[in-house]
Amino acid sequence: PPRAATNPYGRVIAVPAARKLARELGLDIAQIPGSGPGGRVRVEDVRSYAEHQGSRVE
Amino acid sequence: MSTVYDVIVIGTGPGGYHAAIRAAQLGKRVLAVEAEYVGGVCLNVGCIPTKALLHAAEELEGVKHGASFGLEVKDAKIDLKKLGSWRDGIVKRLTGGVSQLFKGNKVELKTGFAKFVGPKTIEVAGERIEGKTFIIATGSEPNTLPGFEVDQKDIVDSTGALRVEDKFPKRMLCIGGGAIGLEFAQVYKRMGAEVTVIEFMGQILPAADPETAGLLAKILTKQGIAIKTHTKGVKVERKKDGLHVTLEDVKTGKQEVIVVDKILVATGRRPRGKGLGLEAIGVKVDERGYIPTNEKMETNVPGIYAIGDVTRPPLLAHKAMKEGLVAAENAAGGNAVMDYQIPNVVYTSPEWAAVGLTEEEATQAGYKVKVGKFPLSASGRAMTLDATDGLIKLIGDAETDLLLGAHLVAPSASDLIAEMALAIEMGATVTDIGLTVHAHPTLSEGIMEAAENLHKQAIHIANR
Amino acid sequence: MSTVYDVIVIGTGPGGYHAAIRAAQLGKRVLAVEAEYVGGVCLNVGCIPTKALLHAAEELEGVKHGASFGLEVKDAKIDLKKLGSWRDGIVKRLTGGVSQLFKGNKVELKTGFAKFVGPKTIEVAGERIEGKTFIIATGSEPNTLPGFEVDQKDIVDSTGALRVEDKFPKRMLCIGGGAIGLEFAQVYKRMGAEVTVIEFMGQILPAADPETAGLLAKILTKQGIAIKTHTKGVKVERKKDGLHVTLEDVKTGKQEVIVVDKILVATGRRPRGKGLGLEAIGVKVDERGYIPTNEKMETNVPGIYAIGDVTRPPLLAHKAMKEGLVAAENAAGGNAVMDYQIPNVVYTSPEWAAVGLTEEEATQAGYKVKVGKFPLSASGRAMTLDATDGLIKLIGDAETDLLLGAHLVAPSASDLIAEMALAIEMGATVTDIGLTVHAHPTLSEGIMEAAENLHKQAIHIANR
Ligand SMILES: Cc1cc2nc3c(=O)[nH]c(=O)nc-3n(C[C@H](O)[C@H](O)[C@H](O)COP(=O)(O)OP(=O)(O)OC[C@H]3O[C@@H](n4cnc5c(N)ncnc54)[C@H](O)[C@@H]3O)c2cc1C
Ligand SMILES: Cc1cc2nc3c(=O)[nH]c(=O)nc-3n(C[C@H](O)[C@H](O)[C@H](O)COP(=O)(O)OP(=O)(O)OC[C@H]3O[C@@H](n4cnc5c(N)ncnc54)[C@H](O)[C@@H]3O)c2cc1C
Repeated sequence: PPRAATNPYGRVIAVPAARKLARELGLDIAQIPGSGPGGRVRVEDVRSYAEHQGSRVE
Repeated sequence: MSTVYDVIVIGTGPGGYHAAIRAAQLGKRVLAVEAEYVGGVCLNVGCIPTKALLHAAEELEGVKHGASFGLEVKDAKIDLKKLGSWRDGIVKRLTGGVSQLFKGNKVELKTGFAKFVGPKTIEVAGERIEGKTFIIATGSEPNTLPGFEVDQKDIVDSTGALRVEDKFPKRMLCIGGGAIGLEFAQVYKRMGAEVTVIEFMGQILPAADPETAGLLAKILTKQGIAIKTHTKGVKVERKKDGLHVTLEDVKTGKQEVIVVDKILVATGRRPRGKGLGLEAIGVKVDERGYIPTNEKMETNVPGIYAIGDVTRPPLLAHKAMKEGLVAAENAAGGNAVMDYQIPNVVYTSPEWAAVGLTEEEATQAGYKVKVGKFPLSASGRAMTLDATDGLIKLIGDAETDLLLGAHLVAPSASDLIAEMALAIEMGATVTDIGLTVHAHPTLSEGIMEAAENLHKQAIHIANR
Repeated sequence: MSTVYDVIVIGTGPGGYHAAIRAAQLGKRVLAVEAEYVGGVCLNVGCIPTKALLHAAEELEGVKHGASFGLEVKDAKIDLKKLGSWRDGIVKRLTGGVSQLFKGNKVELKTGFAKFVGPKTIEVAGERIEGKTFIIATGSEPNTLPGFEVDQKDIVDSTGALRVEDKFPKRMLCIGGGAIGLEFAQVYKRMGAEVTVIEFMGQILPAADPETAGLLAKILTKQGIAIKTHTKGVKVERKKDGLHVTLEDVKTGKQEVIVVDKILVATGRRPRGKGLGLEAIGVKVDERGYIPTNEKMETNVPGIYAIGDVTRPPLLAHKAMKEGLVAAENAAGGNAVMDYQIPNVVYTSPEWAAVGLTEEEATQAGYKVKVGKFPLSASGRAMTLDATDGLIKLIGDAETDLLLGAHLVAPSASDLIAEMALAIEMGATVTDIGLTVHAHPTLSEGIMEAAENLHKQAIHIANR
């Protein structure tokens, strides 16, 4: 599966709210594909990834 | 008449000079035509000279205000000749700079009033010039007000109000409580005049967020400026002891007379498209005189663009600039659209600034609105600046948490609003703003705290 | 000893009071312990009182500087008693505010020096208190410098330098060209002292972007402050005519003697973890005295967190605050990490501010770096503020166009940097910043122009 974009430093390009939400949901932000410009991970991406994960678990 | 320019820009205000330079940067052969002064209203008699006067007035006020922290000064005054030449020096540097930039970017400049004489031809000072595309950037001029005819002596518009070489009047009336009226009101007040501002609508800055506009009114009143809303000027009589102005409360019809020495008419501006020969080439002008365009800034006639004050409100320099860039990129064969948020600033001290939606606009647009606030009275930085009058107010969408708008009364609000404009352009959530580390002690921390307050987790205030 | 607190916070500086309030907001039973003054270094003898003095000094300077636009003032001076009580009033309001916020959020406060006497027990003023989790926020204290023992009279640290109730010295030496040394240098200079700053490294603000640090040095020099880099203080002799200080050029070994009346030792700060009984509970302390933590701010002992100056540089209040929030959220059972960009500010005028990577750091990290610049000498707003000394410098990644860093010398840089911090947190590209409409005329336009310059399309400067 596609992964989040990272900068050469290895830091995932994600907005702060998405990082926070991913942590709260126990998700690894680096696994979440970003839909924002330049692959930026946004809150919606974390939510839909979480839903997708949830439905896979079920 | 051999040269055919790729792009001809009519008017060199902020809209026009941005358009001309960008088109040239994109490799186009560009001519700019200017009837009066390079730089337009903004540089010559608008944004820039007003800010110069406001700064001087603020420094003068600072000298007095400084008593709170022990500053002791005797006989502070301003030499108006020096002030005038300082202000003019800035204008000269900037307009000279634009001319230099034209040269550096190979934009040709012609002086004279441009008029369309054919679909692809203008006439300037008797000369016919051809272009492939045109960008109309002819700006705006002050509205007139019946009964208050501007003579630039007793009754002035903003351009007349800038001329203060001899002395400031004792008593001043500003008709119009918009940005221009309020900025001059503060300058004149701080320079020693007794100032009254009247505004027809129910609040100063009628389109603004009522809470921050109301707060600004309260602060200006505290500074000694009399503000009368729901009030119009009816007539003026010149008598020995001054100008007797009849004011009317537009709700009750009650009239009163005030006596002043100078009147500023600042009741808005109107687009300047007359004499351009637009009819001849079929460019549509609406009933208010604006030249409508699509989002590419193109008028109903392909290849003819219109930007800035002449096309639509808000009449702001940075709106004109951005429209200029958009038009230039399209004229150069690109594909740009004007879909940006336009911040709005009033340069009084404290400043007022806003970007995005007000609470009311957001509610009407169907959002479930959440509001976060932070009063500057709780800001350590504001305390050390001796400037705790102010409020930071953020509007967020309860469902998506997106930032919808920001409304500020604060020192440096003009610069603080930049973060908010970027936030809206980036689609930032209120959480994003709250989580971003803001340096301590700063005024911008107040933005972070307002964001946190929206989520009821600000640190420095009770989160009601 | 019946109560067991959910969270015990040791130290109530910016780190500690943020941690305590946030933990309480999250529903925890919280105790804060403070050995000295609520608010810690920052509110009592750091960020806040220095900014108050800087503002007063700037206003005093403004009075003189105002001559350029015609401001005429006789005998400007500052009543130091009044200045002192104004400054103290601000400190009181803010520290009183923190106490109120503790009450409002039901954080209990105990005065006394805390010491661990068991894995989950501290002793304060003879009383044993139990907690489930602990947040150590004991801050830092000034470094000492052999040969320059602080007596808070002739030789002072920052706390001593704040006390200026009687008069300012004629001649002052600041040892250390970091933020604290430079801020005091400007205050003392503007209050009338002859000031010399010495810095051991090759530039003031040794870790900063060399270009902006160098520009700040140039501006401060122009303001009359003597700056000597690559220089150390060797010894001081007290003589009749003053303090004879031997300075040494650390590259050539050449010595010279300067005579001053006061010496500020501002050679950094060291963590304050001594006497806390950390050994007793097994919390590790590194060789420099810092308490290491993971990104959740947890020490090697689970449930014991450390934040702020005591854990690691940079020693900045807003870093401490954010770490405090992160620690509190984790102590309350959440899952927060400290992965934020920390802006850095020097509050001289003009201010210096930065966030993110320098050109050098970015290159070392493997980026292909692009730089965009905008000098304030081309800014209309800076001209109207009579403050054109400054530079805005952005660092971008050539491949992804991501903004990597911003380095500013400008009035209000402390607030301008907020947009840059948000931009980096949001993963904004340099294009995003360049496309965002910035109000005119503002200093923040310079940020937009620097972004455009990086792509060689700024409007107001030549794009080399
Ligand atoms: C007192 C005052 C203060 C202001 N302060 C601010 C502020 O702080 N911030 C802000 O954003 N805005 C401010 N504004 C508004 C701002 O000045 C305008 O929005 C801006 O100037 C509009 O730019 P423009 O390029 O559309 O036109 P203009 O600046 O109006 O320029 C139009 C130019 O076109 C020329 N022209 C007109 N017709 C022709 C023709 N036929 N041929 C050749 N040349 C022609 C004119 O001579 C003029 O130079 C202020 C305005 C005023 C009056
Ligand atoms: C002159 C000066 C100017 C500064 N200006 C700025 C600035 O403008 N911006 C900025 O970001 N930073 C600035 N700083 C740095 C800033 O003050 C510190 O980074 C900040 O105070 C660190 O916060 P803290 O919570 O870690 O600790 P501190 O503020 O140091 O607070 C620690 C508290 O813990 C208490 N304590 C210590 N040990 C114990 C114990 N065992 N039991 C109980 N209580 C204890 C202390 O009494 C103290 O109140 C400045 C510093 C100085 C000295």
